[in-house]
Amino acid sequence: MKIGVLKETKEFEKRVALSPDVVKLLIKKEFKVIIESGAGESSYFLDADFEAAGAQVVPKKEVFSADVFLKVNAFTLEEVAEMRKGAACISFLYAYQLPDLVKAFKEKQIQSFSMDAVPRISRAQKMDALSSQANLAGYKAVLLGANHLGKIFPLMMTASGTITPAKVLIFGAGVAGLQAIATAKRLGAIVECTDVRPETKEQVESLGGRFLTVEGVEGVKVEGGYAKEVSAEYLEKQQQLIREKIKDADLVITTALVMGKKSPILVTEDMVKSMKTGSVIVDMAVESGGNCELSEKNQTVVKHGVTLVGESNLPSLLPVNASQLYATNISTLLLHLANSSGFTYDQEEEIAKGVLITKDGELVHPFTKSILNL
Amino acid sequence: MKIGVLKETKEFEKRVALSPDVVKLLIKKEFKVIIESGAGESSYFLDADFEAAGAQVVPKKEVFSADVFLKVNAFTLEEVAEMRKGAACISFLYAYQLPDLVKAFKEKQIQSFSMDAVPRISRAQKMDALSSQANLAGYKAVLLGANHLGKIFPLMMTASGTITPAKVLIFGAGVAGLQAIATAKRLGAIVECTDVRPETKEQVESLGGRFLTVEGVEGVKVEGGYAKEVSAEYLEKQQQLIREKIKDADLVITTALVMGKKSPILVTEDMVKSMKTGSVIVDMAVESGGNCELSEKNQTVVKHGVTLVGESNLPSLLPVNASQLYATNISTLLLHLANSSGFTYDQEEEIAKGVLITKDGELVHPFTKSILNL
Amino acid sequence: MNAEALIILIYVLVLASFLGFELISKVPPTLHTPLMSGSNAISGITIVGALIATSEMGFTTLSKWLGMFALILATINVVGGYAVTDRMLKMFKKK
Amino acid sequence: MNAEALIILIYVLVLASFLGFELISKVPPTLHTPLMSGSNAISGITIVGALIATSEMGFTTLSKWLGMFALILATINVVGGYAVTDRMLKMFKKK
Amino acid sequence: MSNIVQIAYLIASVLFVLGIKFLGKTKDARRGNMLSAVGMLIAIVATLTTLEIMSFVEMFACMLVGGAIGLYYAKKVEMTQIPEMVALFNGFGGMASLGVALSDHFFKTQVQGVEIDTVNSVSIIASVLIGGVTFTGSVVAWLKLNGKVSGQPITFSGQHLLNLLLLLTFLGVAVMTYLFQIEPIYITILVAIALLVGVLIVIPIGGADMPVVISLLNSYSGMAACATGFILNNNVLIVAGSLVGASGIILTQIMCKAMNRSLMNVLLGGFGQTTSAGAQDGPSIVIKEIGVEESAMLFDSASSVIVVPGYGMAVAQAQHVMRELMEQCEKRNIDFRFAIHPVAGRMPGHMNVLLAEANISYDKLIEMESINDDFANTDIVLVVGANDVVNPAARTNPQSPIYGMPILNADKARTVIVSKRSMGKGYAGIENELFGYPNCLMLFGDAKQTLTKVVGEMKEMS
Amino acid sequence: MSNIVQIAYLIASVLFVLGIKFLGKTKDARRGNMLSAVGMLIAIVATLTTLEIMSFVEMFACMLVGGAIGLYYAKKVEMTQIPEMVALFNGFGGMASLGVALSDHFFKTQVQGVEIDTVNSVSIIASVLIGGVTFTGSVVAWLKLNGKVSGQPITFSGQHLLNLLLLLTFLGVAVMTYLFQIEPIYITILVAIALLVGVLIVIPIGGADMPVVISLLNSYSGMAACATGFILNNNVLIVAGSLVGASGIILTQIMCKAMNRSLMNVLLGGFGQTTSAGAQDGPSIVIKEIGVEESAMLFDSASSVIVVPGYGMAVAQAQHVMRELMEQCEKRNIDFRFAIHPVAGRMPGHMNVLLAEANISYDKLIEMESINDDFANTDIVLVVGANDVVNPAARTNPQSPIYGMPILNADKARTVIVSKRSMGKGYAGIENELFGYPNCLMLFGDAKQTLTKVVGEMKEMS
Ligand SMILES: NC(=O)c1ccc[n+]([C@@H]2O[C@H](COP(=O)([O-])OP(=O)(O)OC[C@H]3O[C@@H](n4cnc5c(N)ncnc54)[C@H](OP(=O)(O)O)[C@@H]3O)[C@@H](O)[C@H]2O)c1
Ligand SMILES: NC(=O)c1ccc[n+]([C@@H]2O[C@H](COP(=O)([O-])OP(=O)(O)OC[C@H]3O[C@@H](n4cnc5c(N)ncnc54)[C@H](OP(=O)(O)O)[C@@H]3O)[C@@H](O)[C@H]2O)c1
Ligand SMILES: NC(=O)c1ccc[n+]([C@@H]2O[C@H](COP(=O)([O-])OP(=O)(O)OC[C@H]3O[C@@H](n4cnc5c(N)ncnc54)[C@H](O)[C@@H]3O)[C@@H](O)[C@H]2O)c1
Ligand SMILES: NC(=O)c1ccc[n+]([C@@H]2O[C@H](COP(=O)([O-])OP(=O)(O)OC[C@H]3O[C@@H](n4cnc5c(N)ncnc54)[C@H](O)[C@@H]3O)[C@@H](O)[C@H]2O)c1
Repeated sequence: MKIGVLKETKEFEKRVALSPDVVKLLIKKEFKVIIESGAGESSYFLDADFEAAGAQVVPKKEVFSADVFLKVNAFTLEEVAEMRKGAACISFLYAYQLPDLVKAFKEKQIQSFSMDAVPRISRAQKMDALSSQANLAGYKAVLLGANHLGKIFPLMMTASGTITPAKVLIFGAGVAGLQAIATAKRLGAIVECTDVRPETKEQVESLGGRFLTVEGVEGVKVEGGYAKEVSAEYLEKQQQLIREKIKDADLVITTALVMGKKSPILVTEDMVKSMKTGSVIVDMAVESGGNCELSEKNQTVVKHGVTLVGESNLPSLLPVNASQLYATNISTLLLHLANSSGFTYDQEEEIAKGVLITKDGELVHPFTKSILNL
Repeated sequence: MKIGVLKETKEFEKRVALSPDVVKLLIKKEFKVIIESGAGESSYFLDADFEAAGAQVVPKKEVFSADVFLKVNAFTLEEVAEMRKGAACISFLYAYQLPDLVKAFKEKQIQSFSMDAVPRISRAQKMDALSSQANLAGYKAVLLGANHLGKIFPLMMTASGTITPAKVLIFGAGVAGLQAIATAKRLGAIVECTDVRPETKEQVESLGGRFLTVEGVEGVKVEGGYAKEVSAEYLEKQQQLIREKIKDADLVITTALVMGKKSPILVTEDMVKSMKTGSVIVDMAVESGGNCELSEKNQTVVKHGVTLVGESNLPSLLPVNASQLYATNISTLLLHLANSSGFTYDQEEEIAKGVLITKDGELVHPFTKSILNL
Repeated sequence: MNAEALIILIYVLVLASFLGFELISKVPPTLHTPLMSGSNAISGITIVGALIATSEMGFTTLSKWLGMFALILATINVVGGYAVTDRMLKMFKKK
Repeated sequence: MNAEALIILIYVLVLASFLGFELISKVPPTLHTPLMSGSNAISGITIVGALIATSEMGFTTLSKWLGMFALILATINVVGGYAVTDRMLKMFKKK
Repeated sequence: MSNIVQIAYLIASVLFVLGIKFLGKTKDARRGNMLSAVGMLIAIVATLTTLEIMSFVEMFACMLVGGAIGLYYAKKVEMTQIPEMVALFNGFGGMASLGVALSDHFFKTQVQGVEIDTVNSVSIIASVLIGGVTFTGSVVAWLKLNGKVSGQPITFSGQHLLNLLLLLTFLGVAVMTYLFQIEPIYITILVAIALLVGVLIVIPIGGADMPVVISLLNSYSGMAACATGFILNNNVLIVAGSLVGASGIILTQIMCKAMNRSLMNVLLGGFGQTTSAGAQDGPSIVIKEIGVEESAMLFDSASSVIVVPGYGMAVAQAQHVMRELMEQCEKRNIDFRFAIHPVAGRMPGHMNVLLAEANISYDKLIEMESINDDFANTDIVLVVGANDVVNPAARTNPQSPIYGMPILNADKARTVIVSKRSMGKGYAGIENELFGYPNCLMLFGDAKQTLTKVVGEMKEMS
Repeated sequence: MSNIVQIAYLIASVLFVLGIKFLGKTKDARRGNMLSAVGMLIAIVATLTTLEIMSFVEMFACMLVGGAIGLYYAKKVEMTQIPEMVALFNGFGGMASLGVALSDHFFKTQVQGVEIDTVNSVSIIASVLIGGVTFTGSVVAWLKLNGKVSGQPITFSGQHLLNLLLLLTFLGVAVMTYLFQIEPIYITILVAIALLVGVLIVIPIGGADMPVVISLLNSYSGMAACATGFILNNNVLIVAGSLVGASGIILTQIMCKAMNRSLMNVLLGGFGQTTSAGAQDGPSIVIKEIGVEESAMLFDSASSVIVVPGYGMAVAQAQHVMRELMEQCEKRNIDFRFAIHPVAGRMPGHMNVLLAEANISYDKLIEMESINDDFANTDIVLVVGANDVVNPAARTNPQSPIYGMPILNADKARTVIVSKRSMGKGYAGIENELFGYPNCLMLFGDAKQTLTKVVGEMKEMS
């Protein structure tokens, strides 16, 4: 089986789907790997490194001879056009947002698998790129925020006076939120966090953060570890809590996502206005609409004296680690689905079933189907 | 006594000489304070804040009616031109580098005091702006470096693989260096540090850093806590050590200064070449020539695959804290030298003697004199 | 036994008991068994009583046999007790 | 005094001394003075001796006077000792 | 008795005092045992000189026989059987006291025909009671420990009532014994009751509690010796006996505390020594609990330790205690490492963050793949608030939601100590059969609190 | 003597034992004193019942006078003068023993005209010697302490020789006393020598060592009481006397250790009373040491603690231990805070970084300005590797390089415990006179190691 790795084409994307280490591993398993020249450059993986690992580094055109294509971001229509019929594709697809791509896959009878659809079960953890990337994003969000802040994080009692610790307010204690708590805490900030899922309280506290509980309401439906629906009453009480806390915050990091939906607005313009001048909001949900009304995707803007960081691709700012981890995730999935002589998966097996989007010209993924109506 | 605070004019400078808190304190001591409108803006101190504290906020022109002028950076010739004869000036002057300014002071018979000349004795610690700013700079250098690095600092063992901790190499364990060690360590990096002063070993270790000792040589003259002269043999051995260590470093922070001299070159072009692609050097000595041959003042450049951060004014990137601390420093010095009815200092007293640069048309500061030959 | 002699014996008893309490205040768990065994050997001091019994009362059959029986048991207790304690403690040394 | 009585008194002495050693093992410095003072009061137990002396020997002038002298001193020691110790210890409590 | 003998007794008493004192100190324990043995020798020799040796031959024969038996068993017994050996020896000591008391009684009543005074009489009766109870109690303890009798508590209804009745009867008969000294029947009944009581009070106690019982019986045998001292008006018996009696009680209490039980609780017995897992579904697992002290002793004697931290460590914020444990172990040259499971905790790198905070150097943290083969050669694995990541179901049970997840082979270690609060489940919400493995010991309680205690114990030991 | 009296004596003895035991524990000390006072009362009342009260009036008069004097001075004395008061009382105790011994001697030899046996004779002579030495020794100590005699050691050449000669003479005359009991001159000489020796052995000892001397003399007065017990064949005197004698010796040793002196060193005297701080320049400082256990006990009984961390804490990496100490203190409801000096350590915020690493919450860290007034109401200040930041020279000595630097008012606290390795200087390179303050105790050793031990002790206590 010949694996083809394409260079990412998305703006600002610095990651690459495989790392030299992982290439070595795949070669050992008797796969062939061809990589577009310069694909790893912005992750500081040189072509030479890949070659040393056993891959062939080739111009873009030649990559299309592969049987299975690996990428970080979704494939472009142009790329699909170059592939041979019946090839396979693996990457983050978020297929439910890309009807054209799905159509192209169907037409070309391409078997496509989506990294964002890996089920979050124990044995799939090694393939869970959402987690691995969110984790890095959580770290990076804090660093970005800290860098935009006119103050330092830790308490410092010095001869020239005492610097009070920065207050960091985090929304959402998922993978990214927890890592953000840990990182902000390490740097010495006072960290508070709120989440709709009540079990996150213990998790937040286990990292030294303070959990803000929305008092006196239940009304959150949690399904498979994801927040699915939140009652209106809850949202109102939550708003109240945020309104109160956000006034003192120096750095706000929002990570609240609801799978497959626009992310909830947690920070309104009013709230931004109430914040201290010079404070910073990092909106990690900006890709899916943002948790803050004012944040702008891929831009850092100052509004009402507050710096709003709308970086939509945080993991890409840590390309070395992000690519390393992603490579492990995607290769583990590939090895789960195939061996060197071809795909071997059982379509009813949970993981395969979860990730398979199109096959033999059909859209087979139920969730994607339900949204795209294709 | 009327205190005038001018808005900083230097490029990228975000600090201001007084903070509202300190203004309040001075007002209580019966000083008058007039502040140039917008002076605190980039430190997020609003004119309204200053007014609330009791200062008069006025256009630049009117500030010149003051008796004593406070600034962060050295006064410009234009500013001096506007002052009345016999006025007083306090700021970082580095007077030995500014013969023209000194001349202007002499002509206008201005009493000038330099913050960088505060003697480093115990009771002057509250006036020690070098320390307070270096401290912030040390923190910021790490954050900047971490932000430019394509990896995260801490060790992380995850389902998608283990991320090895970043290696941070720090040159010089002065105030800035130590804070850099502390910050990098907090974030989870492995930190190594080297300094010419042997007593810093214990200090580095007290912060969890590893000290790199240049073996088998003595040859460092330390005077009053400052490294004064380093023997050639020492430098050579040190170079050898650095050459060996720098290959593995992800982030290098250089802080080595020698008072009144160009800072020593510790990282040569060769060494930069030997570093890993994607690694970062933050040269904190760039203002006084740089510790790295390739770093460029006020610029971030990539050379030989290494990102070189040449930010010359790191404290200014933390304007809130930097201004707060500086305001404490400068006001403490002012209160040491004067009360609300005028200057009262004894010219032979150690601190006064240390900071006084010009008085009654004379350059009285011995060190400055020795360099400028005026 | 006259009362005065008794009282002074009680003094001895009381003081020795206090001493027993004070001597053992903190014992690391590893020493619990050896201490138990060692003090068990000491309680074999009954051997002195047994000796006296076999000797002084050595005339009647029953008393004598009882005394001898007691003497054998007490000797086992004493000799075995000290020996086994020593064995245990020797082991600790090794580590 | 016959030897047997002496020996049993020595038992008492030895056991009490051991006990004295064991009782005081670790004392915080703040308690050094109170402890000294308190045990000093206890050593005023000579008062019992003095009582016996004044009473039993109360016939000769010299013995009697000596006894009375001893009694006064011993009483000072006892009463003063306990009172001052208590005063000291009360101070500690206040905190 | 001659003065020299008395002085010898005094010296012996002092040696016993020193002996017990030193026995409580790790460094001096052996010397302490020697000292007290020397004391014993002095006491014996001194006694021999006083005797009008009528029955020299019998006496030496008895001592030879007794000494040989004692020495033989002391040398032969296996280390693991020492507690039962001690129990047996102790029983003999009690029986000897009983024998001496009886002998004295018969001698005075039957041979000399003298009236036994109250003190003597009380002493004899006390010696019979305590000696008798010590003997049969010790024998039962011995039988339970070496498995000749089931280690299970043997209980029946009315047990405590029966004991009470027996004691009352004893008191009644005791009075009779005093009043009708010449009648041997009464004292014989006393002996019988004492022996019976000894059996009855030990059978309801479970095998795991036996050490405490033996310690208590040891204290009793001291008291019996003391009573014998009163019979014979012998100081050394009184001193040695009361020393052992008092120190034995204290030791018993220390041991009870170490087992986290009250003495009452042990004596009333019948509570069983196994706690069954509070599992509502699935087959319930039989687990073994371990206490703080025993854990400390296990660590103390280990040569390699691996810690498996999990989410519970984070919840308990026990990371700092782990560093202390590490320091204690490293002081003992114990190889000490952390095995970090990639998904331990609730976020990637959760354990790393916490252990870094506790200043545990990175090279102590070993990845799963690198350490998984080392478990088999490890003395102790301490699982701190981890559950799913050491659940063998992931290897063996295809039905399990975690099947296929790689896990840490903690179960392969010689001993596994699991610190968690209860039998509560982990993230995956499933039972963990590891907890029921024969090499697994549960250390229940909040991880921070219990492990702080373990570390405290270890500090004391050194 | 009636049995009831004997039993009363036994009870009194037990109460003395308990009294001394409790006096050594911070919490129970007062109760201990009460217990022993009750014991004393019982002993006195019991004694009174046995007496054929011929001289009822005199006896009560004496007790009234003595009691009144004792009570008066005990109430009146200022707290600072208590040690000298104790010395005086102690001397009286010794004199009383001497008086009883003399009285007995005269009674037997002059009135009854009986032969005094060896034991009695030895007892009387011992009582005279020890009682006499105690008396004059205590009086000299008292004079030295209240300044009536110079606190300086008074030495002359041949001092030790003279003492030796006197003791030999004493022995000689003692033999004469025994042989020629009827001659009062010998015993009178003995008294004179004993009194003289008491003076001679105390004058060469400096004022600062007086507490140790008093403690030793206290032990002596116990022994004198014990000797008196042998004279009168009285158990309670023997028990109480030997308890005080033995515990006094131990206490003396503890005090010597706390002063870092050997007892010999103190007794041979003439070395000057100051341990000189290893200072080459400047006046040397007299310091008091404290051990790990005593520190733990101090913490245990405190109600407020402030920790002043300094560079030494960083060097020792003792921050984690500080958290443990905090936990231990907070468990005891002790108010526990850290006072952070702005320039503690070697970089701004040095302490903050470390304490944050140890997970000590920010609200426990108090700035200098906010906490400086609280020191005066604080039981214990623990200075951990700080030096310059608590050096009072900054307030008082304009010549000092740190003059004018604001410092933490650690010296104002009731007790200051300083944890550092030695008398080493800090950054500024100057002596710290705080270490010599009367409320300051030095806990020498690496901060992490010693404080770990302190915390260990505290854990055991709870
Ligand atoms: N790392 C990640 O990124 C991530 C993310 C999401 C989910 N997960 C999942 O989380 C699980 C992690 O496994 P794990 O072994 O670390 O944890 P776990 O299986 O969740 O078990 C944690 C155990 O800690 C015990 N515990 C809780 N509080 C405690 C306390 N104060 N003291 C002592 N014990 C305490 C609990 O038992 P008691 O209640 O009896 O005390 C519980 O059984 C895996 O199933 C993994 O898939 C991981
Ligand atoms: N904070 C800043 O920014 C800064 C910067 C430069 C200078 N300074 C100066 O540094 C000083 C700071 O005062 P400080 O009180 O924190 O420290 P310090 O005065 O330097 O005293 C530190 C003390 O710690 C003890 N020590 C060292 N290692 C130890 C160990 N392992 N265990 C226990 N004790 C240990 C040393 O005594 P032993 O040797 O006897 O153990 C020493 O006396 C001030 O003079 C300040 O002006 C501060
Ligand atoms: N077992 C596994 O293999 C595994 C692996 C990784 C993650 N997970 C679990 O998956 C779940 C989701 O993790 P994720 O990081 O992908 O989550 P996510 O990115 O989907 O959401 C981030 C967080 O935002 C929260 N959120 C949603 N709406 C909110 C609102 N209105 N206000 C406040 N907070 C809101 C969510 O509860 C979630 O915690 C977690 O439970 C995590 O533990 C499981
Ligand atoms: N007592 C006080 O009040 C006080 C206050 C602040 C600082 N200080 C002391 O002042 C001193 C200087 O501090 P600073 O931060 O201003 O120093 P700095 O900025 O002048 O120099 C930074 C560091 O670089 C080191 N260095 C110089 N040449 C080097 C070379 N060739 N290689 C490696 N390292 C080299 C120096 O030794 C110094 O540690 C320190 O000793 C500090 O503790 C004292």
